[in-house]
Amino acid sequence: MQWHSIDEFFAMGGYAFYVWGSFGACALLMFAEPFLAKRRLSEVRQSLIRERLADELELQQKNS
Amino acid sequence: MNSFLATVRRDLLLAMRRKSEVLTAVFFFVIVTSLFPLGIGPEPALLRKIAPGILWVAALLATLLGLPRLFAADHVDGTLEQMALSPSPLGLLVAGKILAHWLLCGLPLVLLAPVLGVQFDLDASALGILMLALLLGTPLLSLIGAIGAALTLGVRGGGVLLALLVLPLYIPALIFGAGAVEAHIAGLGAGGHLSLLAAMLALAVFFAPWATTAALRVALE
Amino acid sequence: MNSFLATVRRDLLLAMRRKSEVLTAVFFFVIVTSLFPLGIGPEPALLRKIAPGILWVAALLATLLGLPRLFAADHVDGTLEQMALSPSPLGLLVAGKILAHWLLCGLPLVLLAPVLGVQFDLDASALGILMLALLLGTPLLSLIGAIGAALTLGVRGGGVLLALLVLPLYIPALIFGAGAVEAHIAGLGAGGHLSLLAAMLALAVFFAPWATTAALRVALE
Amino acid sequence: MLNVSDLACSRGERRLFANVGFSLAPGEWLHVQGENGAGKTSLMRLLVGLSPADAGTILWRNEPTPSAEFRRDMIYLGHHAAVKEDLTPLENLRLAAALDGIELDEHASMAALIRLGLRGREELPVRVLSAGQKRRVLLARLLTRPAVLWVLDEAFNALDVSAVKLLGELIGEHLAVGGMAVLTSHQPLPVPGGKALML
Amino acid sequence: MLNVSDLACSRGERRLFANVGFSLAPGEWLHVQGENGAGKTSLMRLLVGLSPADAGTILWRNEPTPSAEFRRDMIYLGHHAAVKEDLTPLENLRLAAALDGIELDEHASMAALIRLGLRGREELPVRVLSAGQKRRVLLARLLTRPAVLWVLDEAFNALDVSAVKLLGELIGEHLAVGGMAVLTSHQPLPVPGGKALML
Amino acid sequence: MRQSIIQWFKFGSPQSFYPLAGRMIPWFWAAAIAFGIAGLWISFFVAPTDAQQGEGYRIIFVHVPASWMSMFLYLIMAFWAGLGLALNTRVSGMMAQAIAPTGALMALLSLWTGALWGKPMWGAWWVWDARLTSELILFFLYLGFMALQAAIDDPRRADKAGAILALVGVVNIPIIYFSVKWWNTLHQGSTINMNKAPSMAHTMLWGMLLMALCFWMYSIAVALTRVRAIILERERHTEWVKHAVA
Ligand code: HEM
Ligand SMILES: Nc1ncnc2c1ncn2[C@@H]1O[C@H](COP(=O)(O)OP(=O)(O)OP(=O)(O)O)[C@@H](O)[C@H]1O
Ligand SMILES: Nc1ncnc2c1ncn2[C@@H]1O[C@H](COP(=O)(O)OP(=O)(O)OP(=O)(O)O)[C@@H](O)[C@H]1O
Ligand SMILES: [Mg+2]
Ligand SMILES: [Mg+2]
Repeated sequence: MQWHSIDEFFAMGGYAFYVWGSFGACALLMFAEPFLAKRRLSEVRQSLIRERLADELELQQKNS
Repeated sequence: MNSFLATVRRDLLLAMRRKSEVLTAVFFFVIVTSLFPLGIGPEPALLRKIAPGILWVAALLATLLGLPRLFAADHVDGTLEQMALSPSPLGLLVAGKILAHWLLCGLPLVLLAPVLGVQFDLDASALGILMLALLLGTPLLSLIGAIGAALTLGVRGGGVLLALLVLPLYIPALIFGAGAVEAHIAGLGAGGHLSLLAAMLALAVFFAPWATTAALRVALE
Repeated sequence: MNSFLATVRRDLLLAMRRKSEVLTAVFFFVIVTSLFPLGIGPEPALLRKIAPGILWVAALLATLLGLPRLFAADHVDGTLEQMALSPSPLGLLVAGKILAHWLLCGLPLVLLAPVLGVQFDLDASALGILMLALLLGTPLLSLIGAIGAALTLGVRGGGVLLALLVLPLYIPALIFGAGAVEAHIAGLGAGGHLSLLAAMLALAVFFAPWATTAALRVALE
Repeated sequence: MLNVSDLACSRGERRLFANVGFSLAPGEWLHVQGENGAGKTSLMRLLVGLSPADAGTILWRNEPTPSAEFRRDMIYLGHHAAVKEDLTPLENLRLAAALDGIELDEHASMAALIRLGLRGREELPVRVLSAGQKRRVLLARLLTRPAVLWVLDEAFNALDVSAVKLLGELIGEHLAVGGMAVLTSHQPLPVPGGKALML
Repeated sequence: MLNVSDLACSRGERRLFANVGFSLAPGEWLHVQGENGAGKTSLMRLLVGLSPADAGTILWRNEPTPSAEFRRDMIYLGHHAAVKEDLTPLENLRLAAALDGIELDEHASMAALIRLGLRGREELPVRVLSAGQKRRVLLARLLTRPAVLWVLDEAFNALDVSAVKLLGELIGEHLAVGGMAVLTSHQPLPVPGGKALML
Repeated sequence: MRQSIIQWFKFGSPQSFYPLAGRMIPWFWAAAIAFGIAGLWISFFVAPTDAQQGEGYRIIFVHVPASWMSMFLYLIMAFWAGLGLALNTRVSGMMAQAIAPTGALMALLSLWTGALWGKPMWGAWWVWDARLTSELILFFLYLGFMALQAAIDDPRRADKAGAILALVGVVNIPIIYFSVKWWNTLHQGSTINMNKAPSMAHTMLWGMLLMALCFWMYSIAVALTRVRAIILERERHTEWVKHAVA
């Protein structure tokens, strides 16, 4: 362990901007991407569920 | 005025429908500016020197590339005929199309230029001048280009003939546009160049839509 | 084989009918190479240094400009359908079209390059290498371009999307092509670059017509 | 209202027609006839002002065309599809109206499309429609753009039997309220009456 | 010779047709009928091999299509003009033949054009021809390209009365010598006999 | 023989792949997180400071995995695309389409972290060196692939066209990989600073490998999530989808 304090850790020996810029961008994008993918999945699911509901309603109206 | 805005909206909608179109004009700009360092070699001092010229030529070519489509699609499918026969004045519709073209092809270049300029190691004040010059220059390119597009409409050999007609007319814009940045870097002040650009733009705003309309009527005959 | 030659003849005839077309590809090349001195300034030493890169980029853009028309006209008027249904193999017809494209867009550039090179103050042996590199490189550009043209056929956003697809693939040709001349000027010998270009060309001659044909069949579906 | 006299037109060295004259009053329509290449399309383009005539005059409400009033009063549908392949029929209709400076609400455009049998296709891009459906999208403009004079060049092409009948009815209704029409077609037209002009 | 069975085709989410089957023997022809958007053009494109079918088989001389033999035996003329606007009718005809690998002399191509009533237009660029004349240039290929199976999509569009009659005669002659044809049209066809397929 | 291959790919039908993917995703997430924690621990707390580059070199722990993945994912994408073209299996095209955005993201991260590394080390955000340029080309190839697919609305056609492009673009991969060998450039070759104490080389290597595994598992997890969405979008009118989404 080469860090003596938390400040020193964040300072990264003067390269804070570059190191945290890199890791930060990775963290940010790799957090956002799965989020977007999941949202896409749930959007399709939602619209499919809505469609099924509409189908059922139509069926009920026909029967009654 | 209503039909002017309707035209702008229509052309933007059409472009959005072809999702990729908007982005790709920008990508072309990026790719072309990146081609030159590849062909010329990576020496930074050399690159910094030719940066304004390259960015301007790339902007010019990016505008040029989209020009043939400015009226062609509407011509082929007969919409242009309908526009010429529409109760709204054709000039207004044409002006709308030109504005839409600038919004799609010109404005993104202005916004993107500083990012690319950084790649070539230009400093902040030079980037500012570059953006200003492009802001005055790209509408000029769209306006002049529209005349060329209308003149070559339906003419055999379209795209290339268009380039032949329009490029010479673009040269003043290129010289003053790139010149503004170079003058600034050389410490001479860019004011003169920029005001010449502005004057040309004012002239073009008046005459280009009129000339374009006339050319379109000829093409439709 | 007969229908291969017939395609070449047909495309040349069509181009001749649009007289301006052949000349204008060349004019575009000339104008673009002349734009740079205008944008960059007239310093001879600087110009000599960037000459190979600029000539190659201009050749590349000139080729690119003609690409959308490679199959588009035949697609719109239904001739391409007829070709796909013709008793002659489509691959042969496609190869014929690519050859015709090179004869119209590539060969003139090769022949013209030394004239423009002289403007940039290149010496005779460098001009020779430049021509040789272009002779190997321009067919490569036509072959790769044909794939892109076929892929974007009838697709929304055509021309610009085409540029996005094709330009990245052109970059190796650009690097080795311009590199050959630069290496020669630097006294390093252009052999390595040229043989890499030749290898890429050989590869493309085999695969590009095949890929183009496949892409065309997809476009027609 | 529409008075045409002494019209002449030549293409290349070929004189297509000369001394063509006719006039239309409200409720009347003209059937321009002639074999392929006789000059029907050329005549229509002269009429609406897309190309200049060699000789002759065209008067609309006693004023020479093309006047702004004429453009407002007239609608021309030609050989071309004049629809944007990337847009849906609904968008096509509304944008065409917007360019003409007309406000068109969703309801009216929907009604026009349904009248033309495009139910269920309102949201597809025109590109994927069949040949006849594309023509129908174009023809829907007859319902959404108020015009006195309809100039229709081979409007019955590519339409199926029921669509031909429908277009006939539309023209009939238009004439009944004092409209006028100039039509070409190689098929017999399902519209009664009408003057004939043989080229 | 031509055996089609169980053909199915869908576009987007719409099933256009399924279980379509028919067969043609020499001298027979098929009239594909259906309203606008029924799927006639789609069927023809499946048939000639331009787009893949969802299901079903197409046999030509008992072999699955598209085979090289089928391509040689078949000619398809669609909605498109498929002529080069910059070339003359004569050049169009000869170049089309050359692409198909057929030698066509001046005499034969001239004869075909004259038969189709294009006398005097052989040397004009197709661009200036009228709509019907363009179609005639395309149809001339029926005379210059020997084929057993003619697949014609709305070939009667834009033709005037005499041209419709002429095309009817051509098809009749073709059938008489053992040819086959698949046709679509919204008008009654001037060809006697024929099977009908309703989509 | 051919029959049995086709049989095998029946398992690759969307219908059976959709639930399978759903079951696999959590495992890949778990693996990604585990490798990620271990990798980050080594990157920041085990690996010692570099003698020449100070702490700045720690960018290597994201830069190299992102660069590797950007190339590797392209190969995988091209593989699936080619498979779809050859055997006409439906899932292949969907896989290719699902991988592309993740690949583009990796290429972007490689460029971004490389630029952030270049500024302190080389004094420039960007130089026109062969490896950097070819990585940029790779990024554009991904974008081209996505743009082409977005521009064609018939999914079957989009798959085929995309596949042809992906296969043509494969030639770029060896160029990126060997660019350092073929040209004398600024960018590091395959062995940097590894000639320190063996233990340090080891910890660095381990850190890089663990982070690469993390990126890899992450890519699979995201691609599978996306492919599930794509399957539903494309098959929304089949019976099984209606049952699957209850
Ligand atoms: C935008 C700029 C950069 C790009 C696009 C880039 C791209 C790449 C690529 C594609 C690789 C993987 C290739 C392979 O493993 O053989 C790689 C690896 C590597 N890069 Fe970069 N790089 C950039 C900047 C830098 C900088 C500034 C440094 C350090 C000063 C650096 C150091 C490394 C190292 C050490 C490796 C690992 C090589 C190995 O061990 O295989 N890169 N880079
Ligand atoms: N440059 C030219 N030289 C000679 N003839 C020409 C020239 N341009 C056009 N034509 C002829 O002019 C006529 C134009 O006809 P137009 O298109 O008006 O015919 P149409 O009556 O609409 O025919 P269709 O029923 O086929 O639509 C054609 O016969 C064409 O051959
Ligand atoms: N993506 C899609 N989604 C839904 N429907 C579609 C899609 N693509 C095409 N269609 C429909 O498929 C049909 C295609 O018809 P086709 O062109 O084969 O008709 P046709 O019988 O030749 O008609 P016409 O007589 O008008 O030429 C049209 O009804 C069209 O609306
Ligand atoms: Mg006509
Ligand atoms: Mg049809």
